[in-house]
Amino acid sequence: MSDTILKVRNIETYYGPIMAIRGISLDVRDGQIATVLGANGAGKTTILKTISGIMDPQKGVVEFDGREIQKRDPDWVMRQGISHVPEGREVFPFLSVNDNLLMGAYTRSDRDAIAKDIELVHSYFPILKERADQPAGQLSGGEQQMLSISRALMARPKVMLLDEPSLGLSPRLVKEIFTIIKRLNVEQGMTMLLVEQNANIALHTADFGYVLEVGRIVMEDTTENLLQKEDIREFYLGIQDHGVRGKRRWKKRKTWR
Amino acid sequence: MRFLFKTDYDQDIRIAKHSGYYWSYGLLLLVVIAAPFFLESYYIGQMTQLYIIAIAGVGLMLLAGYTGLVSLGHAAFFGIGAYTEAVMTGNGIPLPFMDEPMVFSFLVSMPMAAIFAALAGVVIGIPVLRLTGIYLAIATFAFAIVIEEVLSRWESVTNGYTGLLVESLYVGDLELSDGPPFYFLCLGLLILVILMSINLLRSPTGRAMMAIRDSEISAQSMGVNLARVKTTAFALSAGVTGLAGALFAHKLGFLSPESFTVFQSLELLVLVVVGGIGSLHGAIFGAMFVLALPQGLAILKDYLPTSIAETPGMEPFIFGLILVLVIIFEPYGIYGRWLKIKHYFQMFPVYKRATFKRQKAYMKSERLK
Amino acid sequence: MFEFLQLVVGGVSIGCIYALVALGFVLIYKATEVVNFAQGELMMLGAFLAYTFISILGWNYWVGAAAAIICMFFAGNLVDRVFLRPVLGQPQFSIVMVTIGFGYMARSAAGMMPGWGTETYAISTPFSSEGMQLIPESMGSLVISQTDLSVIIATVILCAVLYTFFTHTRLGIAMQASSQNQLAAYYMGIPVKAVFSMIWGISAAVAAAAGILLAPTTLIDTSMGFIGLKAFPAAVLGGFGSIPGAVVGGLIIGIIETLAGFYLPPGFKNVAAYVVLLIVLVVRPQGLFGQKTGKRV
Amino acid sequence: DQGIYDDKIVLGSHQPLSGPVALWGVPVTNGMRMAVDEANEKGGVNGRMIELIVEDSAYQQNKAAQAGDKLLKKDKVFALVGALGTPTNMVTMPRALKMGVMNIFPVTAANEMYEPYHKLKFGGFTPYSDQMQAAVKYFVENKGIKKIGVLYQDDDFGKNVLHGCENQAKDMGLPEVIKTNFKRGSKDFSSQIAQLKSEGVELVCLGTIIGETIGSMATAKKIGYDPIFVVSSAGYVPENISLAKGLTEGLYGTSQTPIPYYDEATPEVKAWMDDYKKRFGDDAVLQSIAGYDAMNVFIMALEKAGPDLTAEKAAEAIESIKDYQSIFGGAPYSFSAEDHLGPDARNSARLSQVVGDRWKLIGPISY
Amino acid sequence: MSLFKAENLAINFGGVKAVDGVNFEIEKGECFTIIGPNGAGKTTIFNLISRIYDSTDGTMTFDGQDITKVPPHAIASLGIARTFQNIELFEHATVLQNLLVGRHCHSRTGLFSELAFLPSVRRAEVAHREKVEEVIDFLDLQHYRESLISNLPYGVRKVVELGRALCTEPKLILLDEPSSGLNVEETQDMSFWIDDIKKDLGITVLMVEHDMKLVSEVSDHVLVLNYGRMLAHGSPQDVQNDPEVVKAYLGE
Ligand SMILES: Nc1ncnc2c1ncn2[C@@H]1O[C@H](COP(=O)(O)OP(=O)(O)OP(=O)(O)O)[C@@H](O)[C@H]1O
Ligand SMILES: Nc1ncnc2c1ncn2[C@@H]1O[C@H](COP(=O)(O)OP(=O)(O)OP(=O)(O)O)[C@@H](O)[C@H]1O
Ligand SMILES: [Mg+2]
Ligand SMILES: [Mg+2]
Repeated sequence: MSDTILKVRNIETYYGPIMAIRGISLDVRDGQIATVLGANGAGKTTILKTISGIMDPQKGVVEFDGREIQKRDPDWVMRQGISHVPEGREVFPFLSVNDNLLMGAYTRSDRDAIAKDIELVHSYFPILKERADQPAGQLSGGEQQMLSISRALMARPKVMLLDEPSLGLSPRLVKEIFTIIKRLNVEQGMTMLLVEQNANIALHTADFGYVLEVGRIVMEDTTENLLQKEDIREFYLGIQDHGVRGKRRWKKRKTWR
Repeated sequence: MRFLFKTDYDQDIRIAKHSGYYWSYGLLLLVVIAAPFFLESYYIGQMTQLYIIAIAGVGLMLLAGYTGLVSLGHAAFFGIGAYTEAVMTGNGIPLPFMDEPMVFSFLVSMPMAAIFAALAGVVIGIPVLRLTGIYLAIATFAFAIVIEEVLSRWESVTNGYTGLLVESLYVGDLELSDGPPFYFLCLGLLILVILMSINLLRSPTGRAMMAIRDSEISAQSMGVNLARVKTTAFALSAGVTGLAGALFAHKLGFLSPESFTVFQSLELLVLVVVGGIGSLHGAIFGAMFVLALPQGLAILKDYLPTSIAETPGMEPFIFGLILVLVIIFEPYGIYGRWLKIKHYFQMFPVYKRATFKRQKAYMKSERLK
Repeated sequence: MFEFLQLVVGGVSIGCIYALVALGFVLIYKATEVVNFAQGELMMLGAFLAYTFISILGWNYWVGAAAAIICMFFAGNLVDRVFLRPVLGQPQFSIVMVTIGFGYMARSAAGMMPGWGTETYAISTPFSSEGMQLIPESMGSLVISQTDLSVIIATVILCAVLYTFFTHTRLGIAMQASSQNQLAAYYMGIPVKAVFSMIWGISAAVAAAAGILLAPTTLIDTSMGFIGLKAFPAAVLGGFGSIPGAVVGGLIIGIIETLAGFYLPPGFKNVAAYVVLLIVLVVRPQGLFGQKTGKRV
Repeated sequence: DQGIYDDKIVLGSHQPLSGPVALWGVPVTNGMRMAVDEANEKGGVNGRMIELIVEDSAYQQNKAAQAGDKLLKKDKVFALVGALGTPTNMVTMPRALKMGVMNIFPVTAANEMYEPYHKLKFGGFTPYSDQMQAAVKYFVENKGIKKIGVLYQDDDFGKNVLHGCENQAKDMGLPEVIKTNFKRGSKDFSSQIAQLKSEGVELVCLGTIIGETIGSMATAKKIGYDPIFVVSSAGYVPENISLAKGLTEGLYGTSQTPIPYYDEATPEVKAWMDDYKKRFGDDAVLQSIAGYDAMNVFIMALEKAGPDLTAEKAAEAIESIKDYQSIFGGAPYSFSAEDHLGPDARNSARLSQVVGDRWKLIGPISY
Repeated sequence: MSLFKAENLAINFGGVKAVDGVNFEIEKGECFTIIGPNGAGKTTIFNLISRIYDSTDGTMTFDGQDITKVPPHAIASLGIARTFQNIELFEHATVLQNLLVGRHCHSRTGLFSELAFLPSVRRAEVAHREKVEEVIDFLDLQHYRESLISNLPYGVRKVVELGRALCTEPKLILLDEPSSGLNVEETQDMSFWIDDIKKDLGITVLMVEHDMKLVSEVSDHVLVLNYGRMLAHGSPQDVQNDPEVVKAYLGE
């Protein structure tokens, strides 16, 4: 098995007095896609933010390539090779779409390669080419999401942290995005940590999965195994056993709590 | 630790959330009522000044803190209130059916001061409805400059730069505009203004103001008439500030346009932010800051060697330094810190260290609102 | 006719002064979205430094001016490090308060500094303030002084350089990006803290240049920074955040002021510029060159 | 009365120690301190030491009101001496008088400092308006001037200058003066100067201080306009020469006391200037003299008033001063029960002119 | 008669024709869904209906009234409420306060009575509270009543926004991607709520959504947009089988 490139050990992160994650450890192996599943407010975003230095953990260690990176400035972390597609389309609203993409490649200096990558991104999302000179703030929600993903690609990172990349995208684009993700992973060996509400597609794309509940990891396994588990099938994939009533109004308790 | 059990809706609507409020604010009230019987006249004067500034602070807080509209021109409303008061109780106003200009009782002139200032608020409020942020701040600033010019040019009424003497107020033989009587007048008005603000803030208009501050578009979609609420906010804010101006006129005793410049506007803004933007407590804390700090420094100077104490510019230097330190220490103002300390004691056995620890923060363009 | 033109020339000269100061405001705003209320004080410090080098230490004018500008670059850096970095990312309002507080401190500190103090000073400059004829003497009289000309030329050059910097260099665009969304800028690997220190440095250097150029006209004292009160509306009139806007705004205010002073009754000179500003803002809320910033939902 | 103790007399003053006018506040304060120290070194006044408390007014009314309240009510001073500024005195003087505290020789040449009459207030400086009346008379009579213009700061100080010119013009039956003004802190005078030029003004009376004096003369020179300029005592300062690099050559200035030039000074003044420099590390300037003189005269009166001091008695003691001449060569001080202004308003101004790097005395003027 | 009708609706931004001659009608009591690729103009239609944008062409009729030119703040009192794609809550206020703002279009108290907090104001406030509590119960928000919005996770915010819209007691509710960012379980809840809104509260629903499962479960009619133009129109099953729709939107 390949080496662990990103190692999270026992981190605790607070929002003021609120403890959002409570001692979490996880590993992302080089060349693999790991995914974190969890309900709303479980703390998935917080994990990613802690890794990329947006938030400081109170305790614990984040190790990247054998080096501790917690509590550093996010730009420094990024320059080590971790690129983060944040939740909620953080574009630069008054810069043109093109300038947004260029900012994605801020840490790179090879002009030709950057130009090539822009073309590549345009081929993935032709609409970004059409809108190249429009301020990004005027794009539609889905277009901003495409921009946000493309921008992270422009950095050519070693590890990509993806926070709900499919948010607000059309079914066709969701499929395309995950094809691209998989392709980048396979062809360029890019490592990814993926957080996604669409558990079905996430589990089918990823190699290894963690299940998060109110700030704690309650289950971890390869995605093949996870896909077999009944709780996962029921609560994350929405596949119900036949025989039970088709639509239920009550919330069934999860077995692992 | 205190647990609150809610049994009816009224509980949320009431001013005092629980019995602790009655105790703490009752005690505070008792102290401020008793104060003039114990204090030296100098300190009575200072407290009076504090109340006046706090009223103006509440006025600006309604606009900047709750509606999110920043004004760099509140000194103008302050000035309009002050001059209205001085003219109406002093030289009086010539009325068509009277031979002599009519001199008014303060019972008339003070409300009029507030009303004139409120009207001025509407006059500036309406044209600048579409402005936000720095543009609004500068528009109000420009307006204030125009008002300052009017105050200095309209010599027949304001006496221009020569200045206008403010008459003292009497009720019978009792001088109302000085000493303890004035103290109680200002205190009473401050309490009145605070109560009205609290009322407003727990009613639909107040909520609409806060809605506008956070998101104009969705406020609008919920049926908030932006133009109307903003104009109301301007008028109220200006009116309250004008009332403070009327009191200030008596406190100062002599008005000239130089008392109402952009620096006074800036000082009010400092008050609001340092106190803690978006809370009425903040207005009071802020008033203490802008008033008590220079006073404290002045008193401190008595104990320093003359050569240091009288170094030119020492006072503003320390003022600036403390302003900077306060904000660096607590960007959410004194009230923000107060809340944390209160929280600490309320949660006492189970508080968490992290409460006081500041997470990294990231600014986002406020041009989009 | 020439009287009118002469007034316009006068208006342009003073307008460029406002523009030069306004540029400093715009720079910091463009890169950090903070309105720097201490911009005038940076200018004052720059002028005092130049005074120290040129008049007290007796250096050559150009050397002294360059040294002052460089020193102010580092001073601007330092101001950011010491006062602004601790509040980085906090609400804009708080940051503005820090600049106000710093303004108080800078003004008083300059007043307490031995050799500076509360008096007024001048620097001897190579530019003469005698009038030069702009047109053949036989046609009439239209003059401008070298001092004014130096301000105008510097304004034009600085405006062009800074405009190019912001729109065409990567660092310039990164600066704009940092102001629009700090979080995203960090995600892109833009060293936001260093960028902010850099822009404070640049802005302080521009302020110093302005202070040095203005010294013959405004003289140097601790309160010379109050000219910011005029430069501020100028920047807003042009559209806060727009570099050409700052210059155009400054010119408009300068010219209107001068014409109003001549043709209108006394008092209008003081308010004419502000009245025009109000009218412009009512018609164009984003100023003349400002981006329209409606929020998309 | 308050402020009098067995061993000391407490006096107060407020000065602009910060802000744009600090340049005046500092030397005035020093001057006053020097007078106090000298008195105390000699054993005080009738056995009492003098304590002087100075507050910063920043030249703002609000601050001055605060400072005044502190001095009057907290420090309980016996008198306010040499407080600087018209607007600031306008808020503190009524407070002092109301409490029976004297307001002595405020450092401002506004008429309100001694008019209307009050037992406890005394002025020490020739009003600007009287200075200008004398100056206008001089130029009309000696230079044949007909057309007079006034460029004044848009505040009380500037108005005083304007009124002086207007009154004198009216008294002498001249055409109405051309007036144009500017806001304090202005840097640009092109429209005002253009206006004066286009009206053909021959004598420009300046209600300006430093920057504006230089700025307006520079503007005039630039467009080739060359009238006579005269400035009141507010602009009769060495800076108007040292900062102007020749632009103010030929400017006239009125004053009450001459600027102390060390090499021209009498031995007595020289010694005084040396002493000042030793105490404060700075060269003495005209403002230092103003502060020193004001305090000195008051101390003299306190001595005269005798050991059981009251405000009444101190006032009477001042009123008894006649023809007091200070070492600095200004106009003499005389008071009486009706006249609370030290110098004689009509006959106390002197005219000087900028020649090279000096203000050169032309002679006393009067109207 | 239909509750809402758009005829030949169009808007362009500079050169971009975001919406281009769109016609549709919504019947009372139905759930009408608009789907389409990203940037097709769905949200723009919502913005046109809530009058944030002025249409360049076309008319909109609601409840028999032409609303093409009514001011934006009047829309709520006519009976149209909406949620936003990117969530536009009042961040610095509590959930309760947010919901109470939803009652704004029903408040009739005057400024001066509010300043004095007259008994009439108190009564009105209590009445608003009662209504808000109903919504809180309906959406299971009890737990979050006093939380600040800025401390809430994304999913809860979505629900609060829905609640705020319900507080206006609308006739027509516009939901912009109600399920985005929700997990399967929560999407399931959302689908029940939409059903209840439609059936129990009798509110007509106009929705934009990308989750085809949800769309099929709750919608009666579906309109497909592409590049601002109408691509297809029909029942959820019909449009999902339309080859054009598959090509442009669903993907193979
Ligand atoms: N700014 C904040 N202040 C206070 N608490 C917060 C803040 N942001 C998040 N939280 C809390 O932290 C917890 C974890 O939040 P987080 O955003 O990491 O969840 P998530 O799993 O990403 O949820 P979602 O699926 O909705 O994105 C939540 O319970 C939330 O209430
Ligand atoms: N204010 C505006 N200025 C310029 N272009 C705009 C504006 N609003 C929308 N657009 C453009 O109109 C198109 C339609 O946008 P809209 O937001 O309606 O898309 P959408 O169908 O909601 O897409 P999504 O599913 O991604 O949210 C987009 O391409 C967008 O760039
Ligand atoms: Mg999340
Ligand atoms: Mg959309």
